[in-house]
Amino acid sequence: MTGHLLSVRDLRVGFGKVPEDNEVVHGVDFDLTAGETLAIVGESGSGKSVTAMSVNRLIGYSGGRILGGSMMFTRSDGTQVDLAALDEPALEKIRGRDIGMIFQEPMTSLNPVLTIGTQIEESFRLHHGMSGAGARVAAREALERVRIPDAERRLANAPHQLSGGMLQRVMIAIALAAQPRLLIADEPTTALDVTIQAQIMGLLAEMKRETDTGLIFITHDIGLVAGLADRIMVMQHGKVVEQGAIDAVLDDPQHDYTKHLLNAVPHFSDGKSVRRDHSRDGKSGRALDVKGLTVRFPVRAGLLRRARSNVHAVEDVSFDLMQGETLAVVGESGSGKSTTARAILGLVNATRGEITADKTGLGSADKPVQMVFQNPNASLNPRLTIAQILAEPLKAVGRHIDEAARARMVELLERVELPADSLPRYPHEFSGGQRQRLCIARSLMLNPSVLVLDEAVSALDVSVQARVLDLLADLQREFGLAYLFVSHDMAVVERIAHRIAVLYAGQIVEMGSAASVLADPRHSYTKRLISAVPSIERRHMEFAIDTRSVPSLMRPAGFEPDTAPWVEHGPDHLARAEG
Amino acid sequence: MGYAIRRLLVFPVVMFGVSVFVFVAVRLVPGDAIIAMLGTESGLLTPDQRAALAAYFGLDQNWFVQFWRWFSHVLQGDFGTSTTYGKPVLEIILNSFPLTLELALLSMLIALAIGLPAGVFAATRKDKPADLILRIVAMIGQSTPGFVVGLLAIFVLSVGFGVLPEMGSFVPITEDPLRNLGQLILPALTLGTAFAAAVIRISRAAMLDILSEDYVRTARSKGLSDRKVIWRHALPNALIPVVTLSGVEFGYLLGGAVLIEQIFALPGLGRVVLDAIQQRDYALVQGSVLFVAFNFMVVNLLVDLAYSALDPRIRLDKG
Amino acid sequence: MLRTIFKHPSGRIGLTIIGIFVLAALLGKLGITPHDPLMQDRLARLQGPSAQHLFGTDLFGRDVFSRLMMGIGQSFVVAFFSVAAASLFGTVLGLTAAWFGGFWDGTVMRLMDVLLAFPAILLALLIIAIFGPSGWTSVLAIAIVYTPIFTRVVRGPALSLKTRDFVDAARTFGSGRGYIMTRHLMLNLVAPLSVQITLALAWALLTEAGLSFLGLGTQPPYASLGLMLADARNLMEMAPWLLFFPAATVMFAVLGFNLLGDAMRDILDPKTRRALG
Amino acid sequence: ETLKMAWSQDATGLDPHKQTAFSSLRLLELLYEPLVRLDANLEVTPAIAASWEFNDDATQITFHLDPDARFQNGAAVTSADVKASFERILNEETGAAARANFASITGIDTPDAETVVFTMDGPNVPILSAMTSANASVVPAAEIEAGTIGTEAVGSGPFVLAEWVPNSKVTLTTNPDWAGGTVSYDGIDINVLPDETAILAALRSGQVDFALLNDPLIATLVPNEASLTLNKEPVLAYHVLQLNPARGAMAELGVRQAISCAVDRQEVLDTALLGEGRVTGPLTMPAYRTDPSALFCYERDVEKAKALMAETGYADGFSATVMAATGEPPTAAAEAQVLQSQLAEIGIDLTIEMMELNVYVDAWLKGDFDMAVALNGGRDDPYTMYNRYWTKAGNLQHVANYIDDELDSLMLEGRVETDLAKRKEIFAQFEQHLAEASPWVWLYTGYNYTAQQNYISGFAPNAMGSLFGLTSVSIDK
Ligand SMILES: Nc1ncnc2c1ncn2[C@@H]1O[C@H](COP(=O)(O)OP(=O)(O)OP(=O)(O)O)[C@@H](O)[C@H]1O
Ligand SMILES: Nc1ncnc2c1ncn2[C@@H]1O[C@H](COP(=O)(O)OP(=O)(O)OP(=O)(O)O)[C@@H](O)[C@H]1O
Ligand SMILES: [Mg+2]
Ligand SMILES: [Mg+2]
Repeated sequence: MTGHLLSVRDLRVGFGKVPEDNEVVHGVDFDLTAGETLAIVGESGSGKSVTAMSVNRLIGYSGGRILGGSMMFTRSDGTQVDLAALDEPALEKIRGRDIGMIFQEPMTSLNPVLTIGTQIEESFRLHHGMSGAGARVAAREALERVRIPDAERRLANAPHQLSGGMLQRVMIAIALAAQPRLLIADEPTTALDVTIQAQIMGLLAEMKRETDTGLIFITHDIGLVAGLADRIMVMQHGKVVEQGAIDAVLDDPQHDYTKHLLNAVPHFSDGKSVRRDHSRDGKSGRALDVKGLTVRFPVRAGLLRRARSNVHAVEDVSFDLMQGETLAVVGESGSGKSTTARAILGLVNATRGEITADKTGLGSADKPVQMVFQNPNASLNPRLTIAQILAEPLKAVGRHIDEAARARMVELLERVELPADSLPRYPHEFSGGQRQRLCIARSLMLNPSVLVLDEAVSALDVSVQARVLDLLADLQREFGLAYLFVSHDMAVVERIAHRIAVLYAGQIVEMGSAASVLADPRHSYTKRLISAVPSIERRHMEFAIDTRSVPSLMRPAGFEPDTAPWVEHGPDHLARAEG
Repeated sequence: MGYAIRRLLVFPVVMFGVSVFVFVAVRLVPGDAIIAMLGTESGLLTPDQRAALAAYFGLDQNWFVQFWRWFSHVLQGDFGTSTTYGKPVLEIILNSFPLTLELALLSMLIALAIGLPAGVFAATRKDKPADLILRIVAMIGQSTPGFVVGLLAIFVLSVGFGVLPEMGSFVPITEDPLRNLGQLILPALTLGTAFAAAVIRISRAAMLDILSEDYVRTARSKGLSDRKVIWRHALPNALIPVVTLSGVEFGYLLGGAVLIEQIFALPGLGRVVLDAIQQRDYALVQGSVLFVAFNFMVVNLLVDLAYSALDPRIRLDKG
Repeated sequence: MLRTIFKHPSGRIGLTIIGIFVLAALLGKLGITPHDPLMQDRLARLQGPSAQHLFGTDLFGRDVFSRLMMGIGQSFVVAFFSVAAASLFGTVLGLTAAWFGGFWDGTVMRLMDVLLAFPAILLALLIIAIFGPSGWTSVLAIAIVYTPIFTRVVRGPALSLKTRDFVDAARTFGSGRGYIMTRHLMLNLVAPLSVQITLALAWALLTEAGLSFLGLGTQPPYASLGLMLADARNLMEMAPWLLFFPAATVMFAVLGFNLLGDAMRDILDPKTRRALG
Repeated sequence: ETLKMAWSQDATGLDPHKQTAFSSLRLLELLYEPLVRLDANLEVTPAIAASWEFNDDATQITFHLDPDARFQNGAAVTSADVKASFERILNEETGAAARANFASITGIDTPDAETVVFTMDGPNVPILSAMTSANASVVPAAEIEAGTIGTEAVGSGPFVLAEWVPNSKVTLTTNPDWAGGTVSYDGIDINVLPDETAILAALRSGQVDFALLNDPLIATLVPNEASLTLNKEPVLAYHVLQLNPARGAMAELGVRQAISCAVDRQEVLDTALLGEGRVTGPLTMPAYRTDPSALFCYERDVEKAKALMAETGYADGFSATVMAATGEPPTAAAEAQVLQSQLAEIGIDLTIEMMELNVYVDAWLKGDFDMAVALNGGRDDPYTMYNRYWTKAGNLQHVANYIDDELDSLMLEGRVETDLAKRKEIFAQFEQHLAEASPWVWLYTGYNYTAQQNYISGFAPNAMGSLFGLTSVSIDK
């Protein structure tokens, strides 16, 4: 027999009453040795999660059934078992102890009503026979190991009191508590920020070095794979289309789908591939001017619910935007990106600041600024037809839905590459990418001059994302639109932005042309942000574990912060001075 | 804590609303206390006699004066005197409340003791025969009017078996727990089973939802046994909707289960108010409605607090 | 919609039951019954079920089956109208409270608190005592009792709908609030509302029965399910069929609405819809 | 040894002068005593007064009190107490129910502690029967002084109120000092069971020794039980369909008579009360009762009714509403429905309005109805029973809304006549005339029901419904 930790052969999995008729994984083979990391990549729905959950047989609880194949697993005592054939009691002994698992959504993967401590202790009780104080101490040590500050206090917290990044670290602590020999991580960082993602990856890498755990790592982020994996397995439609050593596959993909995947996925290249189709030469007019925008949310507390303090969500933000130009606003979660965008649209009231939009330009004077939201599902009313949805902006400005209006709808639908017969249909009849294009079409109904796009492509599948980005660039050229593009994905930003503004704790800390900022970040925060971005070029990265927490934005009422002065670093490149 | 206090601050507003509401409503009902007392004989009263009685019943002033007279006393903790029974309103209410409270508690206990395990059991056997049978039973239980069940129970017991729970006068539990239980068990069962049916359905549904949650999957991936997953991880979450339901139901029960009290001849709060309305005993109606409303609000508050104890996600301060 | 419900197992049973009852109610309302439900026949008093009188006859020799058809009609009318009124008022109040917030929200919700804190059966009792018992007073009473429940059912989701992206989107175009409230909020409240409505119908049916049972609902000689139960009470031993058939009818009708409500919940709830495939 | 008793309605107050509800009177009769009371045959018998006599022209009545009579606080019942009690009744500020019956009293003298003399403004024989009412009970003068009547119950009756838990139970203990005799057991525990089916159930399971039943439908089930005995006693109260001659078509004598002819009294009785009662004319007291078949249209005659309708111009009938009180009597709804169906035959379209009792009484007192199904109380004397309705000065004339000279003068004649045979004649004439004028359609009288376990014996029922007969009961388990 081989020295493989896990050896999967011809795994077939189906769902439903007659699983044979609904097979979603069609004969998967792979091997994993101890201490090795196998990355499984592939587009959404290709069967990655199903494969992973079949290994520890959790698939049975979501209605799936293993239809065939074997999964030979080597236990710590050297014996081999076929996971596919084990009964439930035997599986309970293997789960956790031998095979640990980390899931994609840290927010929902921990029991909301039990404390963190209880949930970690449970593993120690179960697998190490500990109890009482012993388990508690072990739990604290486990938390410390995943670098959660103030571990003692955190043990008593409920999950909702922790941030997503911390929760994912707790999940890792739980999985590691039993010292499993195989760890399955199903998109452990997809829901998280780049900087936090880097922390999690660092933890996993450290763990791999220390123990001899085999790791199955599922993702659709090729950049991440490059940084972490030893081997890669590409899945499509429930089949393995290609697998091999990481360098071999990335540098010399054989299968068409792998090639497509590597092309489609935006990967970050330190500003080498920014757009160069616009320059601030003074020819184009100014589409939007924001001066000293400040947004504060009162925090009410006490019996009388008086505002004792404010969240300084956006602090003295100024920028301008030319016609035909894309300004990307980047920053980690909570840095105030969305609030800025919403303030410009008047969806939140600005505490201070001036927002001037160009009403004379090419757009109509009605509503020169329009917005596209992050989640296309949420921003289309599911109960209205596409025709009604597209008519809405017109109705709002008091126009009648006449032939001309209808013609414009059809034209715009065509422009965003949707079939013209979409009009009487409902949003749920469209895919995510199509819906986002609908949103874009809707935002163009009033001929705006500025589009604010708040994470407009983040919810989309990578290949779909690429198409929407292309569409946006085309539309920009065609209509001379100005984009305020809010995103936390540096790879996407690199592809669409002309200029970049980096937000940190509500303030712009660096701003300038995309090429300059991405290639030569000057502010320490920008640097940190960029170094955390995985990329295909950055193989076997040393992910640093940085547990600095985001500064709190809560300030006592009446507090006015100082702003550091700007320092010029190039023709179009400013950064805040740092003490 | 701050939340509880803020909620308490709303109490006076709502209580004042209830006061005004009940005060006006009860006076809009045709017929007054004089008619209730003297019946057709009140037609024989001379005007002077009538005026004397009106003064006696406090009906001689306009509504505003009457209201103020009553409400200012209520503020001092004096709910007035029942014109029917000549006793302080509060005394009558506090006399009948233990029964109502006990009945409510007992039927809740029965409902939860039957409903929760059955609901959880059904959820774990989803779509298997046991689940189907439980669901059908629960559906039927929830669809049968309680008073019909009560009538049949009395009939079957007395005709078929010649036994019957002791009816009419009520023995407090402090006096004779066994007799007390004997009196209450049948009505409590009648109320409890219908309620149990609701608990079965809600806990089953909640359990099913929760069993498909990510954190249950996490618990399983830890290697916890099925039993532990269900009782330690899923149940506490499934309790949340059950607590809501029980709170609402308990709140209603504290107002007295009029029909059941009527059928089983229990002198509970429901009948006190019903009779008070029939007797046009304004002070008693007003007092008991205020009392019931107060209880309802307290129970609601407690449920919300229990809620946040059960579910740390719920940040009461948001309300 | 009907077809979707029909595919759901309990929806199918529920819909069938309700269908049969609605048919019976319609026939009863149109006067197409085996016998005249009001026709007294002194020679046929208190007869048990027979071929002539399927469900027997009552104290007045009236045909119980025909009276049940009439009673179903009456009970359903009361249930439908009261729930319709309650859901209408509840929706308007809940929607405006959620939308305008602040003082109006506070006022509406406190008012609803008052109604909720008021013992329900007493509230109904007082209303009926004031306006005199009749089917329409029952409608009013039940509607007032249920309005706060609907208000809450609407306000909660409306509050969260208010912050949904498509509402924000509409605001960025400058859509008016009337438009947003009807188009974006109302339309999306249809699902929770229709579930609540079916369940409330079941409740209203029981409440109507309870009120008539206390002699506070429909007036004789017309029949409603609760009134038939009330009349049967003292004759329970002499003529058990008088109690049995109306009780079974109430049970089945309520069961029908409950099943339907369950099915609607399954169908309209995105969570279970996903599970149903 | 206590008697376990059940009834469906609780008393609603303790002031004997102000309570008129049957449920209250039933209790008060056990606690308080009037000067005289009616026995099982409705003969006036001694209570607090051992004897009495009228003067010759019946303008004065003298009572000699029983020297043994004691209040439950130990004090003797004196003429001063009697005087204070009647003064309280006559005082308008009391709002006493029976004041109207005693309005003719002009003086109360107490020559000694055991003699009371009432002087009336004219001859008044019926006043004696009015004195038998619990509403004319004698209460201690001291309690009147203290203002505690209604909150405490200090009477001279056979039982002492030990505890009253509203809506739940009344506990009575036997009064050892009662002058009227001895009671063979220690007291009565009365439970309030609002649902009469529950009372029956309680009787069956042996929880209750003795029970008061209101609903004939329940009462008829009692004889089916071997261990139970049903006592039924014809009562003076009468079921009646009151027409309101001030309203629409009812103003026409012909219409009223047509209604009377169209009603089949026996059928209403057979259906609504399962035959438990007997058809009656206006006079329900045994001493004055006549054969009802001799009265106008007591044999149903639809043809005649139709003819009468046609004569008065109502050949096509008319519509009207009939009101009835929910549960009071329990058969009211059923009666209304049978009447509705019978009157439909002559084209009268009746709408039934069921009302809560006090709403009904309110409308009734205002005379605000077309027709009303009623159960009106009876008295042992026709004048006391009917003067309120059928005399021109009657204080409920506005409820009856019909009066003619003949009715008025017959009533006044009957009032002063002391000779029984002559009185009977006068009132027979009155009855004939009343039935013919048909302002109301008298239907029938029912029974008072009490049910008891077979081991209970000696209960003497009374046509007024009094439970005073409980004093002679013995329990032999
Ligand atoms: N519980 C389930 N019931 C029915 N079908 C399922 C279930 N879970 C997954 N599937 C189907 O199995 C297929 C593979 O799903 P899987 O979750 O493995 O995809 P994935 O590669 O993990 O995608 P993603 O990147 O979106 O997570 C999909 O077609 C999905 O619809
Ligand atoms: N309505 C509000 N009331 C109070 N605080 C708010 C409100 N909206 C946003 N905030 C706070 O303002 C800060 C900035 O939030 P914002 O949504 O703009 O961040 P973001 O950069 O868009 O983050 P993400 O990447 O997670 O979308 C956060 O701390 C947030 O908690
Ligand atoms: Mg997946
Ligand atoms: Mg955001």
